[in-house]
Amino acid sequence: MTSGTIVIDQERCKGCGLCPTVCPQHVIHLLDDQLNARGYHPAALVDPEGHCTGCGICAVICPDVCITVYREARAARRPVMA
Amino acid sequence: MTSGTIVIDQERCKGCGLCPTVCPQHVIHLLDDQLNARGYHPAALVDPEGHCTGCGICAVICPDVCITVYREARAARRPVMA
Amino acid sequence: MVATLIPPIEMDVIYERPTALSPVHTHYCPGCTHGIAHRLLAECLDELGLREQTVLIAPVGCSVFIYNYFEVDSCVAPHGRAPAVATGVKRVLPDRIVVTYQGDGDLVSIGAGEVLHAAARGERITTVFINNAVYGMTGGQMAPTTLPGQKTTSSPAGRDIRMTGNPIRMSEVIAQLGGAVYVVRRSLHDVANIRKAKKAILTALKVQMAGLGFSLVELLSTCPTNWGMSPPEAMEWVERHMVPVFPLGDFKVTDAVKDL
Amino acid sequence: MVATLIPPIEMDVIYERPTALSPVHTHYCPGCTHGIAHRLLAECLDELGLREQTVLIAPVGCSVFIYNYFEVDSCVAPHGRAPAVATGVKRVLPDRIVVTYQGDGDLVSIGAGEVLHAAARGERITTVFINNAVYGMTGGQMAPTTLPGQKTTSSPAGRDIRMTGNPIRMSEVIAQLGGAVYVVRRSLHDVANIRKAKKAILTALKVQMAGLGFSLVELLSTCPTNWGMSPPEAMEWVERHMVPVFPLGDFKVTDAVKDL
Amino acid sequence: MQKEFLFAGFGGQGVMFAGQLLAHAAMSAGLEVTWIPSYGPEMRGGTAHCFVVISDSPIGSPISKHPQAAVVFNNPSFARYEPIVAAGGVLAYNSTLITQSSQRTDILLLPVPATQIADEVGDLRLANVVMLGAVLTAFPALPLDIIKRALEEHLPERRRHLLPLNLQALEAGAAHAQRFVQPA
Amino acid sequence: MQKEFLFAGFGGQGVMFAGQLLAHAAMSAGLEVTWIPSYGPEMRGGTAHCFVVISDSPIGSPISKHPQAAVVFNNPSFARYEPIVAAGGVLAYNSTLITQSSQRTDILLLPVPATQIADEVGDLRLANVVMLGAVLTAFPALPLDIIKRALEEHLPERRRHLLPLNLQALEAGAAHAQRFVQPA
Amino acid sequence: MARELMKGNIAIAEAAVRAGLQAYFGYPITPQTELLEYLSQRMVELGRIFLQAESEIAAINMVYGAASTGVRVMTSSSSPGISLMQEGFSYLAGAQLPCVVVDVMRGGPGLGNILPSQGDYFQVTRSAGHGDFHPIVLAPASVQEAIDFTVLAFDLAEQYRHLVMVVADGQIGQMMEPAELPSMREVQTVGPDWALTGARGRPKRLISSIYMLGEEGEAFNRQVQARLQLIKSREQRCFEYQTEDAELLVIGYGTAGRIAYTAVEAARAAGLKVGLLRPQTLWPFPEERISTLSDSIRACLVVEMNAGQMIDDVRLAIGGQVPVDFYGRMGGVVPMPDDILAAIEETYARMTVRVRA
Amino acid sequence: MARELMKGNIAIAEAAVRAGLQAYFGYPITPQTELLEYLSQRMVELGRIFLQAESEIAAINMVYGAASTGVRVMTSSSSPGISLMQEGFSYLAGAQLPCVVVDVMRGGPGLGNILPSQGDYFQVTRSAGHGDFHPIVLAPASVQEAIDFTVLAFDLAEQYRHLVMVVADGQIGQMMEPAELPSMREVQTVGPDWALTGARGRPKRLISSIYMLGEEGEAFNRQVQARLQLIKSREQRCFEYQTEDAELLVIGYGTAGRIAYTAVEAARAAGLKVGLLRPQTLWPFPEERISTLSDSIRACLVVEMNAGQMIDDVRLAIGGQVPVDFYGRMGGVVPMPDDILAAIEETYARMTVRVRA
Ligand SMILES: Cc1ncc(C[n+]2csc(CCOP(=O)(O)OP(=O)(O)O)c2C)c(N)n1
Ligand SMILES: Cc1ncc(C[n+]2csc(CCOP(=O)(O)OP(=O)(O)O)c2C)c(N)n1
Ligand code: SF4
Ligand code: SF4
Ligand code: SF4
Ligand code: SF4
Ligand code: SF4
Ligand code: SF4
Ligand SMILES: [Mg+2]
Ligand SMILES: [Mg+2]
Repeated sequence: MTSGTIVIDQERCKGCGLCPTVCPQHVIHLLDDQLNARGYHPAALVDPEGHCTGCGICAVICPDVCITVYREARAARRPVMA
Repeated sequence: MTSGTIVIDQERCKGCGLCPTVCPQHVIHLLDDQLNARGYHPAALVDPEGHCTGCGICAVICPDVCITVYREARAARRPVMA
Repeated sequence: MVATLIPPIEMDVIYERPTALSPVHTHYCPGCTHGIAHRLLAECLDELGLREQTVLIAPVGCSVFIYNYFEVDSCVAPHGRAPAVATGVKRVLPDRIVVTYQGDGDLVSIGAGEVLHAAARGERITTVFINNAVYGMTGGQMAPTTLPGQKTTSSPAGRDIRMTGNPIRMSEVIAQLGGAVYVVRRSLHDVANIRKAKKAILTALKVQMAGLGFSLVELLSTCPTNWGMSPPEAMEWVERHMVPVFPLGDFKVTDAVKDL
Repeated sequence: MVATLIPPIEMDVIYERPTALSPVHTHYCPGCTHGIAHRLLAECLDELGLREQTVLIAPVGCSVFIYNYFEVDSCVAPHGRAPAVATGVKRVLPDRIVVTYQGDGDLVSIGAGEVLHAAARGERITTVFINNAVYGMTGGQMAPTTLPGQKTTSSPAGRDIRMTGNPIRMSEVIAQLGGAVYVVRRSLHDVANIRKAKKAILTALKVQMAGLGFSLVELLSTCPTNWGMSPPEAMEWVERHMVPVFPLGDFKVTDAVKDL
Repeated sequence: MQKEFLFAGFGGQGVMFAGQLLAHAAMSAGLEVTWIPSYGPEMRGGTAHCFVVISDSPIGSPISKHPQAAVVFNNPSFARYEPIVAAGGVLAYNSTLITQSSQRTDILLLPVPATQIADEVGDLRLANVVMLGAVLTAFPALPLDIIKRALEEHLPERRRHLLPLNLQALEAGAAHAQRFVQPA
Repeated sequence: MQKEFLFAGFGGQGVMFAGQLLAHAAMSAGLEVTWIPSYGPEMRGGTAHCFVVISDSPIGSPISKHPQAAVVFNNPSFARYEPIVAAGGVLAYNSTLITQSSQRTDILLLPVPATQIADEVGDLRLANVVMLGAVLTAFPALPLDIIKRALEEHLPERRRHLLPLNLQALEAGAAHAQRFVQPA
Repeated sequence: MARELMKGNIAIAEAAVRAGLQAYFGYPITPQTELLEYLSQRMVELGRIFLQAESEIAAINMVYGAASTGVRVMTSSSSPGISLMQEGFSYLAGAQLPCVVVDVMRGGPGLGNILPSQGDYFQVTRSAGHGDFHPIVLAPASVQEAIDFTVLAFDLAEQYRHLVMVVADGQIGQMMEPAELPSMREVQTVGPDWALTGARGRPKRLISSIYMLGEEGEAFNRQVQARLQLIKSREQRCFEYQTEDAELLVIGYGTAGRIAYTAVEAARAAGLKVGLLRPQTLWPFPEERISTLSDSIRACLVVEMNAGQMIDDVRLAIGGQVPVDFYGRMGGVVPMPDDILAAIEETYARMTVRVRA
Repeated sequence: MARELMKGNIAIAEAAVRAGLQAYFGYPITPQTELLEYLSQRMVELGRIFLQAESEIAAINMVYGAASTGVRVMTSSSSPGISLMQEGFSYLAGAQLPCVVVDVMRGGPGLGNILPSQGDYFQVTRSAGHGDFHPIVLAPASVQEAIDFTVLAFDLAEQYRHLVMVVADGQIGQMMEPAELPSMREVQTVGPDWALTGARGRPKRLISSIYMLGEEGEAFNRQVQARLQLIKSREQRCFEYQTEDAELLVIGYGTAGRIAYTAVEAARAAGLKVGLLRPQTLWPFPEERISTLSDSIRACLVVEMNAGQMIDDVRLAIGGQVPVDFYGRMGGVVPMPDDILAAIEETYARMTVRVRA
């Protein structure tokens, strides 16, 4: 049911941990064992089974605008913040 | 019926004309033909028939605190501003 | 001309100069109600026996010389900063009575921030706020309290509210603040209102004596000189034009104040 | 670590960076909701097509570098004076969109007078007011919005309201002023509230476009660093502690605004 | 030669206008001139004054410690300025209102019942113009004709209809002063 | 002789504390000392650093363009400070976290797997003390004993129970550095 | 244009209008209020911007905002108000914004009084706010100069992207004198290339004074200092009277300088070889000319309406070559020509004795 | 008392407490905020008054109010905040109120940055507000001096009924150094005879700075000037190092002076006859000592963390007798000993050439 996905700009990510708390599908996690160039543990989509719905909730909360959200092409576009 | 009277400090008076407008007995007048040392036409009690009741209303409005109010000794004291 | 100051024989003095007022001439224009406000404050200090424990903070405005007129310790604050100066005094001397006396230019315009914060902190001071809808001392410019359409020397065509907004009702604003416990508006335009004004000042001082918080009494006042009116006309103008814009009333009276 | 920025094939972009935001890193701490507020404002500018006609007035506070983050003309105001600076810009350029972005120290403390008067005059500007109950940039001192009992670096024993008063609810104060036509409080602590916040910013900008008067959107915001909390904890703290003191809602929406 | 005038009285007595009229006249006569008022709160309820200095070379101070001509309209101004008139100068005063007198013998004392004269002319408010006419007769810094032209040009719109009365008042003041002036 | 240390890393890596410890130790050794942090908003989310200068005579600048010893805890700090270490000085770096390397031959490069050592000692947060032990071995400005006493006196109350681990970390850092130091 | 009898405050206001003033923000304070009052009518008539600010701080920040858009903008105040604008001045300097500020000085310190004074000399020339900068400071001594310098102020402000102050005192503000106004200039419609107008079809612009790194801060300050040097080398202005053969040079600006003129006239009439130099720019101070004159004079007398402030600049210009005396009045007192003449005679006598000895 | 490792900001705060500080009002600003933060705890513990004001303007006016009651009172800020206090300073001076103001200077102009600077020299020494006055200005160069001068500041303030400023820079504020604190002084309970306390059983008192008439204003200003002269004659202070036989005198205060010390040490080691004079009072400036030294030196080098401000005072003190060079860093940059040494060598070389020529 891969209806959506996200791309996280991990160099921009500050590992604040907000997106993992809001994702309804629990498919975002902080990479505790990795540091980006600025010293943060970035968030990553860990979604092997394609649970991400492209709902965009993670993007709504991300203070660093790291997340681009995609959804299956056929899905009717619904702007995230309308 | 001289139940009261007032004394106007005419050197302090600025001839603003407020007390004449409020006196219920109409016994205060500006002296249009006199000037005090500071160039004002002072107010004066013109009360030949003793209409002043000592009500103190003139003193309440006088911005320059020129007016001292007296009332017949026997009259029960009622502070003007109580 | 010699003023008759000899008291009539066999009569009681019903009203005389309060002792908190100094025996001097004031510089106010004829009929200016600053004088009435002074007298009321002085009477209240007398009645509450506060003269010797009061520190009065003078503003910059027509009442800047108020220190000449009161028999109390006083301090001239920079324009608009009286509430901050009062805060400094009161914090050091919490058992003294600290009163600021401020005009509308002083309190609403340049000093809006200071009074707002003193009120918010609940400084235990009392502010007598003289709203005459104009900058008196500097010659009658527009104030934030100038009425819509009112002509002043800096709004010669009348206050244009599209460019300068509507008058600020400062008492209503200050009533919003937590530390303000007694905020009322009264007027000095006639005898009945003057009597109510005095009661309000009395209450405000009692609020301070009880340490309840910030108290403010706004007084609608005249400026015959800059309004270009006779004093009686000015009184009428207050009633007819100012009172509708600045409604008289109590904007905040906390329960503790009611219990006083 | 290489960030994967390659878009998935055959999918539509549902959300991406607004073009009004510059493609740079911000200096904000992890999880600081200043970032969210920035994004919302940028999205609104994009949606209304205002980027090229906007002048942004930066405050002094953590958001002082906001000019680095927006693709708009901007100007850094002295601490607290953004509304006066905005007034200067807007009066000269009445057909541009002028937005101030200010923290609670900036807007409620040092700049209380300026925002009050801009609102009273009905300046046709929009203020985004970030209330994080603390002075973020200088390291977490007490603000006029700090909660009762809240520990800060200048109220180490917790804010003592007897000495410093209760927090100032600035939106409620500003709503009192004639020229303010749209004054609301929103919060950034969760997704639903963030969405509402965006709607409010959108409305505020439309108010300005229609020339109706002063608009202000207060946003309850976090300062994880100075609160000593993780970002998710900080979000929860806003909900549990700030919202009760700073109720969310519309404090002034004039009829003209409703008609928009 | 520099000629220094002081005008002083209560606010509302037309003191400032009398001074300005003189200044305008001096300017149209091609002379250097300065006019300066006392200003600010000390005016409030008190006296107002202004200085006019007329000269044929650049003027340094628009104020003078010892003006050659003082034109005073009320008692407080008389008291304040009588002592400072330059020796050999003129002190013109509105004797309708001023009850004081001077012991000075080194100046020309010019009592002018200006309010009374103005009343006779037909408007009490013209006392200032009467005084101007008088002082310029005793201290002829400028010919009266130039003052008349200045009146024509600078009388405020709403008092324009009073021009004839103004001219009359000026003349009346001059006529009155003539008596005190030594025949030329 | 003046000895200048720079400590640099991310906020939270204990950089400031390591420097202060050294400063306290120097003071109790009767030396002149200054400690100064970088401060203010540029710290936010970025790197923090502090300088410690120790001397037997009055210290002029608490900051040095070319410190003799730099102790760096992360990549950005390595990049920024590697070039400025004084010739003949020491660059100690946390090699667990730092992936960069230096081409300089005029300084002593002292890689310390400090996070790893600290982990072995039992607390990851002790990497800073490990580094301090290491740098003072390579650049012996003060005997380790004085640092130990400073630790005893200045460890914050809430970490007092970690004193033994701290001492261990210090020793471990010193032991590691011993390898890089020429036999005396 | 013909000469008109004009009050200094009004003359400055109308001159600003004719120089293309597009926006004025101010707060009433004696003795400059007529300037604001006049503009409240005039600017509105012309469809330009007049706004009475809620305070001097708001006024200077409105100026900062309006100046950011590249238009000609002005405020005016008097001493206490000028003190309140210090942070704003520093920001204007830090952001390199052109604007004109009029200071009609009054007696201080504190509330002081509303009489004429020159007590702000240090404040305006030395440190109109924190950090290293000097406004250009023009000091008119007559209503005509007040007009001319106001126009000049706008031109210099724009030319150098710099803060320019016109510094008068209550006497110049209140005095009426015949003077001639310039004709009305066209208001500029195209702004400079740094002005904020909305980033339509061009890269965004920024008005700010932040330089977080020391190197940035220093580089910016170097640029400012270079500009100040340029101004210093080009814009020193003064008025001279009988300086050619003067042995005693009297130096005074504004009202003090104007009154000194009369005193110098009188001294010359009495046969004393006295000259007057009246600085018209207080910053840059006309040090070159004074330095040159210091070779030919034997003494110098500085006259100010303060406790001695410009005297520092005179001493610095003269560099110890000749003695510098001082005559000053304070707290709102304006010296009379006689007073200055007496001071001249005293210095003159001392100078002569000195040579004899 | 034993030496402790202390941060400058904290040291000033604690020294003030021990000198009897009874009321503190302030507003946060980097790099002095720790001072306020420390007092927010310490003063409350001691039952004294601490209040975070809503702005610098409110803070200085609270200080004005508290000082009116005769207690020891202080505020602190950094450059932009100091600009905002100018009107307040002038009122304090006009009302002759004692108080202490700490300025931990940062890079300007404008918002600038938070790095160490000496850009406020003119502002604090010349014109801390409109009108004629100078605060007493103390400039510590170490944490120990910061402590000592804070205590001294309170004593001088009270002795002269005057505004005293302790002027440091971000480096001194932020630096830790070993230093010794004085012991705790008793807090005074009886106020001076001008203090406002309520007119119980005595004539009313007034704190004000109004002098409506010029004569009053002048009389008051004369009194102020006389006091300033007295201070000038008594309170000039400086630190000297190797000045006895110096041919080149380096002059710098605060951080710049302290760093110059190292450079002078190095220059001496290299055999150059260089000495250091470090002014500890910026106003009154130690002109007497410098003037005396100017007889024996051949050149002077002024070092500042600004574009050259104190250099005016040095030039005035030296009066043109020897050339005065300048080395300055701006915008938050702190010079290094090497930089100053290079400047010393340059001046030294020029000086030698000059003599040879
Ligand atoms: C900093 C400063 N700005 C401006 C002034 C000039 N000023 C003196 S009084 C005043 C306004 C007074 O108006 P208000 O407070 O309404 O008092 P009123 O005279 O009407 O009683 C102003 C603007 C000043 N003295 N100081
Ligand atoms: C005149 C002045 N005073 C003080 C400061 C120091 N200062 C910088 S930001 C700030 C407070 C910022 O708090 P806030 O406005 O709440 O913004 P935040 O950082 O919390 O977003 C202060 C006091 C300054 N830069 N200028
Ligand atoms: S788009 Fe929705 S489901 Fe996908 S990661 Fe984000 S929050 Fe989770
Ligand atoms: S919300 Fe943004 S910054 Fe925070 S962890 Fe997620 S992607 Fe990173
Ligand atoms: S006391 Fe009453 S009756 Fe008597 S004069 Fe006054 S107002 Fe009139
Ligand atoms: S109210 Fe007072 S001042 Fe006015 S006329 Fe009457 S007595 Fe005189
Ligand atoms: S100017 Fe107005 S407020 Fe001032 S004294 Fe006169 S009437 Fe009263
Ligand atoms: S200090 Fe607070 S407000 Fe500032 S960036 Fe960090 S979290 Fe945000
Ligand atoms: Mg008013
Ligand atoms: Mg905040």
